[in-house]
Amino acid sequence: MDNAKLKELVTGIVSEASFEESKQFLTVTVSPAQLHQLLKSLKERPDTSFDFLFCISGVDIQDKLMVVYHLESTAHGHKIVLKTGTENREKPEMESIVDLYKGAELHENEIFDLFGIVFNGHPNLRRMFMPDDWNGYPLRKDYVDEVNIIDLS
Amino acid sequence: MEEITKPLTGLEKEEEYFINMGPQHPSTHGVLRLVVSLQGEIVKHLDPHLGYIHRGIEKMCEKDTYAQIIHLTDRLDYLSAHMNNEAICLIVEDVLEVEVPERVKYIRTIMAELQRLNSHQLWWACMGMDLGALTTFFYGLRDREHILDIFEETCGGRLLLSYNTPGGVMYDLHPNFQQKVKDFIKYFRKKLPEYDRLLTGNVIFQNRTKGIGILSKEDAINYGITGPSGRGSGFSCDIRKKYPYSAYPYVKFNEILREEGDSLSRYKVRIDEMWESMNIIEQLIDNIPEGPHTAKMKPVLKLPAGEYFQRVETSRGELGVYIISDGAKTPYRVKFRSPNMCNLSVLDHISRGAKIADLVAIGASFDFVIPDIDR
Amino acid sequence: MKDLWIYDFTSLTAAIESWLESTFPPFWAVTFEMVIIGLAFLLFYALTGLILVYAERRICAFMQNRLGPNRVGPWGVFQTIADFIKLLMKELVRIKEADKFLFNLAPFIVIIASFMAIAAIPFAKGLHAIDFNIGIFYIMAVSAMGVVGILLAGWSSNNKYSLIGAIRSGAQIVSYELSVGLALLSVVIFSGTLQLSEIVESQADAWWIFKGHIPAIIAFVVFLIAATAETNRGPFDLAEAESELTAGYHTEYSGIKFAFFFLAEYMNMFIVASIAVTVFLGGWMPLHFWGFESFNHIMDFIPPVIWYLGKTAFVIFLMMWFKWTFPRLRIDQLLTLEWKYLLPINLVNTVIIAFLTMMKWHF
Amino acid sequence: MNGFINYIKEIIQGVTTLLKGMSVTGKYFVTSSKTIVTQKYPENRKDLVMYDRFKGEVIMPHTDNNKHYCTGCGICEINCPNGSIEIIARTEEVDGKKKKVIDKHIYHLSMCTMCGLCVKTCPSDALAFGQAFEHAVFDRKQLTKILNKPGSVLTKEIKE
Repeated sequence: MDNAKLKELVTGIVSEASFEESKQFLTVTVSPAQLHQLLKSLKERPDTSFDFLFCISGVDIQDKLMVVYHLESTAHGHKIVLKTGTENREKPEMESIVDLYKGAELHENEIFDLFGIVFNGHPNLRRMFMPDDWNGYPLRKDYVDEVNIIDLS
Repeated sequence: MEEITKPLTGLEKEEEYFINMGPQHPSTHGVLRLVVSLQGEIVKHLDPHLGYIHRGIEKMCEKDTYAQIIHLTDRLDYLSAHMNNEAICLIVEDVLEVEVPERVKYIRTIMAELQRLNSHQLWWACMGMDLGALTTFFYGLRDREHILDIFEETCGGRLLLSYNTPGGVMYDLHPNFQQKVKDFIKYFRKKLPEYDRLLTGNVIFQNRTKGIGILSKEDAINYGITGPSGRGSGFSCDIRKKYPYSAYPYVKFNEILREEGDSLSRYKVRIDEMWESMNIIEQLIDNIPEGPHTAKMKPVLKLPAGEYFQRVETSRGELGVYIISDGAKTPYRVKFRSPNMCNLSVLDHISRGAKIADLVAIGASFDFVIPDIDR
Repeated sequence: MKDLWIYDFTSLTAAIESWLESTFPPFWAVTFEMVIIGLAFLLFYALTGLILVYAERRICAFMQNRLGPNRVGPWGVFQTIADFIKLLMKELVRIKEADKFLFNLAPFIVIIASFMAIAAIPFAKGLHAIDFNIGIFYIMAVSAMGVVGILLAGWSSNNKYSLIGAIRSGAQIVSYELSVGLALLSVVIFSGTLQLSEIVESQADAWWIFKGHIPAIIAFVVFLIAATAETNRGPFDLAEAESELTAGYHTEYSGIKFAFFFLAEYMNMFIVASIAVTVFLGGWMPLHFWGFESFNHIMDFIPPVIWYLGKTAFVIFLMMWFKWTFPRLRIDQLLTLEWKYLLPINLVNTVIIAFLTMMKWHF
Repeated sequence: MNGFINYIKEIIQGVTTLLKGMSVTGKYFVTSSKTIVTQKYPENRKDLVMYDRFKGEVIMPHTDNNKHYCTGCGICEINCPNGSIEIIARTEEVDGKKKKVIDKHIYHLSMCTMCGLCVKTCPSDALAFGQAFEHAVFDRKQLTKILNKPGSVLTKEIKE
């Protein structure tokens, strides 16, 4: 399925989605509330069947935190990138997609650990890399740690 | 008799026998800690606890220029250092539209395949050792030494090569390189059947791995298991075939797929991949075109603002590098989709109901490299 | 020539005994005799342990394309002595919440069990500490006692790995004792005696492994497998299983207590190898072939002790060869191997041997 | 009956594979004198030659008359990802022109990851990799090295 058709399809599922097309992927930005629903239908529809989630990344974009999902269909070979931003930085929340993609469990854990995004519905959300009593989320841009991070510049 | 008045707490109700496998355990190959809940010898549940070697490479990358990131990627999956380097270089070259000399493509592919051979040799060595056949460890390392020598002569490093730079490679090939690689292939073609005689055919080994840790194709895709582990379950996920890069379009090779999905099939995929790697190297080694070993690059590399993704096939699976650039000389965000992290996520699922000894065999068949998980 | 003492120790030991009895009162004579034998065995025990550890390390190194120990002394022969000194000087780690008494007792049980077993082994004609008329039975009983020590070690260490190792070892030895017993029974049936010296004497014309047709060879192979399992050596080293249980039952032991376990493992290997040699390979009897009189005559000149040690070394080498080639079995496979393969084969084999003996078909 | 035959077959096949494995280790045991690959390291130190490109440490090659090629431009310092290079330079007046001259080229071996960027980017090829690899010291401070030799000056010759 080519990007134009995918666009059409995504607009059919969720009303407010913005699109961006790069050399590599079609990028869809949706709100966090709609993400789970969109992913579910994208995964389950036989003509899309995005079954392979090959990357989940957390990104700190100053005013909010963003999660990027890279999806691929092993049957059709098409790819799509879903982006969604949390509402705020203070209490970022998202819906977990572990029920759709089990491989997301550790990745969501990692994003929670390093960005502080809470994934609702995650079976075992915990700090994975940092100690349990660690303050702050290291991969955020405003994270300061004068002891452990040596600034060379 | 005293009556028990205190209500039962959760702990008393179901007494689980927990074992901490790791962080210092002989079969976790690094500082992986698996909290295993046991019933007798049978694994009920396991929980990976990570972070013992977390260095914050993704954070460090945000401070480094693109040329400097490369030496950090060495330290992700140190057994696929070259492929990790290549991922960054490919992004930079692709985005800046640099015409990479053909020679560089050949060199990179040969090096990557040597690295894969090297990694699989070490894996074979450790797999045997985990199953109790210590001798395999020494045979594997003995043969690996030849590749390390080849690396050392050309790249200057044995494990952490840092051989790729954006636009090319650090140095040109050493004059002895071609001959040495050819000698090695000749040597290793004789040694690889020995591996089979010593371990693969062995009835004990077969019983220890056949039907153990079965991973279905659907689960492999759902969990994102890539590389030899995914291909052992029939998941066609070879990036070299799907999205060829460097000199892979020029060579003929087979993607090794097996359907069984157990530890033995993952084992056999890796053994067969060693043969394929040797085939690839043999196709390329005599045809390395002459030319410069690096393209002309600007001294300061700046990627235009945007998002870039590059997938390469490392020895353990698909490495994805996701770079967000804001136009500065350092990236805004770098995310490594490390193959081992995804492979680890399935360990709990497939080792439930297996025995401790099976858990070791399953772990060995997945070939974890812990720094790649922790990053 | 044949009367020389190195060929027949009976006169030598008898001479020492009569001298002791004539010089000292009976009580002291027995005491001195015991002390001398005890010291001799202690010396032998330590020496064999050292040699075996060195041999194992060298042999496995050669199989693995390595040099092995080569620093301490010429060809590294003093390496084990250096290691032993190191182990002696190491701190004995006190384990919190361990059962102290049992924890300390366990290594001694293990080592005493192996020590007691040596007593009945005939090294050469007339060279054994005690010649029981139930020699085989005694050795089996005593050597199986070592598992008690292993179980205690695992239980008392207060370590989960140790406990799993100990339980594995218990299950292993309980099942493999059967195969060892049945395999030895085959030769007992052939020779009609439990006394080790008589079993050796019964092989003066040829060894049981040759005399007893194929059933004897099967019994020998079964014994070799079961005995390897009984000594907790690879591929049956599940009780230790360093890649699964770190070090199994002796995880928490250090220093000399660990050395005891270590030494006992090698001595057990020596003991089972000697039993195999005594029972199947003719003990100290030289190799004879029918119809090669001159060859047999030359073989006779080699002293029995050499024959005995040489054969034992061969069996030990075989066991080392197993260990450094095969992967480890899983616990259920270990039990399957015993109950589904070795035991039925052994039972059928014993019946066949009984039949052969009844019909006097063996040589 | 079929089961029994399979049972026997299984045993024979199993034993064959075991013997196959033993033949491999046995072969190496017998031919061990030829196949051993171990190097006796401290003894062979004299004839142990590392490859030319081996990255042991960063050095600054000097000519015979104690001259080096470093102009003190600081590109290596900028390119070093770990801050293992520090350059202390001063300006000197030579023939009426102001010129930057290095005072100390400090190299922290303890922080170096041997990425090779300094050597690669050096415009005057003043840096190189040394083949020394026995870097163990008792004091971490000894790993901080000054690369330019005392009294050395910049050479005007162009490195060929």
